[in-house]
Amino acid sequence: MATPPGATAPQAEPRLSIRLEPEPFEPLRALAAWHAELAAVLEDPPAAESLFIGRVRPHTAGGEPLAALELEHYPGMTEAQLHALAYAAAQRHGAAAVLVHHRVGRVQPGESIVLVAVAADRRGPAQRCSQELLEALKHEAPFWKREWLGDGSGHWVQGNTPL
Amino acid sequence: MATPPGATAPQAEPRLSIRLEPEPFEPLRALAAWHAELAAVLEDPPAAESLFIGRVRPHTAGGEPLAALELEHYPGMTEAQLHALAYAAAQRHGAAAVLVHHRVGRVQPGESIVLVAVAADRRGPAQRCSQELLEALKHEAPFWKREWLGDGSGHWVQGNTPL
Amino acid sequence: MAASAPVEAGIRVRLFAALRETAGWGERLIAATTPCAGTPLALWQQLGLEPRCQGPDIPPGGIRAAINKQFASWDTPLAAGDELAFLPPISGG
Amino acid sequence: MAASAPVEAGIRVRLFAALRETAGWGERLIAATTPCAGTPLALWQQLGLEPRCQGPDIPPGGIRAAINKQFASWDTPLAAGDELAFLPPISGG
Repeated sequence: MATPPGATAPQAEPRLSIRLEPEPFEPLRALAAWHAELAAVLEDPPAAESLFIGRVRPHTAGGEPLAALELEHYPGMTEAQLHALAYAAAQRHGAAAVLVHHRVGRVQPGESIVLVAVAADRRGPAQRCSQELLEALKHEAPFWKREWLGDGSGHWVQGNTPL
Repeated sequence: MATPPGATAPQAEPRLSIRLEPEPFEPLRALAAWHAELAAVLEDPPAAESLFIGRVRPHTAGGEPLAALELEHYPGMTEAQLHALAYAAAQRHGAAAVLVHHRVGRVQPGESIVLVAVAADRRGPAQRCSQELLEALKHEAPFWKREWLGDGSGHWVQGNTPL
Repeated sequence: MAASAPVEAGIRVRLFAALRETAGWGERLIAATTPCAGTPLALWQQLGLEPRCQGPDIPPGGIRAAINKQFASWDTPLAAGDELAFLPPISGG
Repeated sequence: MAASAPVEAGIRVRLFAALRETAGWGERLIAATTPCAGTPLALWQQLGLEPRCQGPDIPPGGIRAAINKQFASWDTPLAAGDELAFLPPISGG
């Protein structure tokens, strides 16, 4: 693979922290734990960190009030895909560490659904890696959303919200 | 100004949280306080949050060990520029809230120097706003860095680190 | 691939989300008594899954196949012991 | 703009970072006894600041001017009471 311009010399294996969360999680607490982990293994704290938090909207794609979002996944394949996507994105951009936490199961409006964090030596790679990985997991990791309405009816979401 | 494609209808004024930090600050604690502030004023938590943390590298641009980084600014103008840049970026992308915390004074290697956070209704605007704002403040907000070496010598940094 | 698995193992077929609910089942074991047990496309048609293919060699629109938890093309040869999954359009993140 | 400020107020000139250290001073009050007290470019030259201009109408490379804490072009007319700052290349973030 060609080294991206400006990348630093021999590259250590990216550290991946991938987790499916069956219960509500607090992104800042997850990040604090990740910082502590990185501090224990990295020689220096990363110069650039790009983070993304996604939360469940209070309404459906069609504009109705949402009672809850259900997130189905494919146990085993979903984790493997998240690992593969995170590893590929980290390698492509020379990122030192990548974190992906993704909810599964029934998620309430306002709750965090996805957290992506990328630590790198420069802001450009950190931002690009984080952005690409978020798009990749929306299209390449097996998750399926079902919107539940107040009347007890539910329907599967077709595709992703627009960028 | 033309409404960007896909922007939501009548747009509330973006909420800005701009702060110069003369002492070390903990980005995750700053974000927790910001989340609490937003929770008190926004009807729903933002669906998308894009964040960036920048930290001081342990070496100079020339590769020497860095003793400390000094950040000079122009009191009054720097704050005003940060406000203006954050407001413009938020307006341009329809972001609901923007946070910028930036260190001034003497900063140690590994310490956080800048925190940018953008809350928006969709991931694209949040990411683009955060990225543009980071670039803008690197070029349009009056900050000047001096690198101090272990031997007590110091020199002013010319321009920014590459993207 | 589980080429050395016993031929009696058959092929485990899994459906997810809307596909599962349309079909009314989520998992089935299909007998596979020959070394070559067909392809994802052949099994899709054999099981009569919806949406129907537009032609014998045309995979169903929007659906993806995975073999042993990895995306696979519709014409990948299946072997006894494989887990074959059909995945409706993804909507994560 | 402080057009109504007393003419005795003069113009406060400020230098930052490397500019300040090269010049050996950070702040000066320049007398401005006429309603029009020149431009940033004229004052830069009058104060003999480094780097020298390449010509009478050519601003010093890489330096920016700010009037009353807002970026301003080099030919903006100054008024008594203004704060004029010269800013070396920015390196924040």
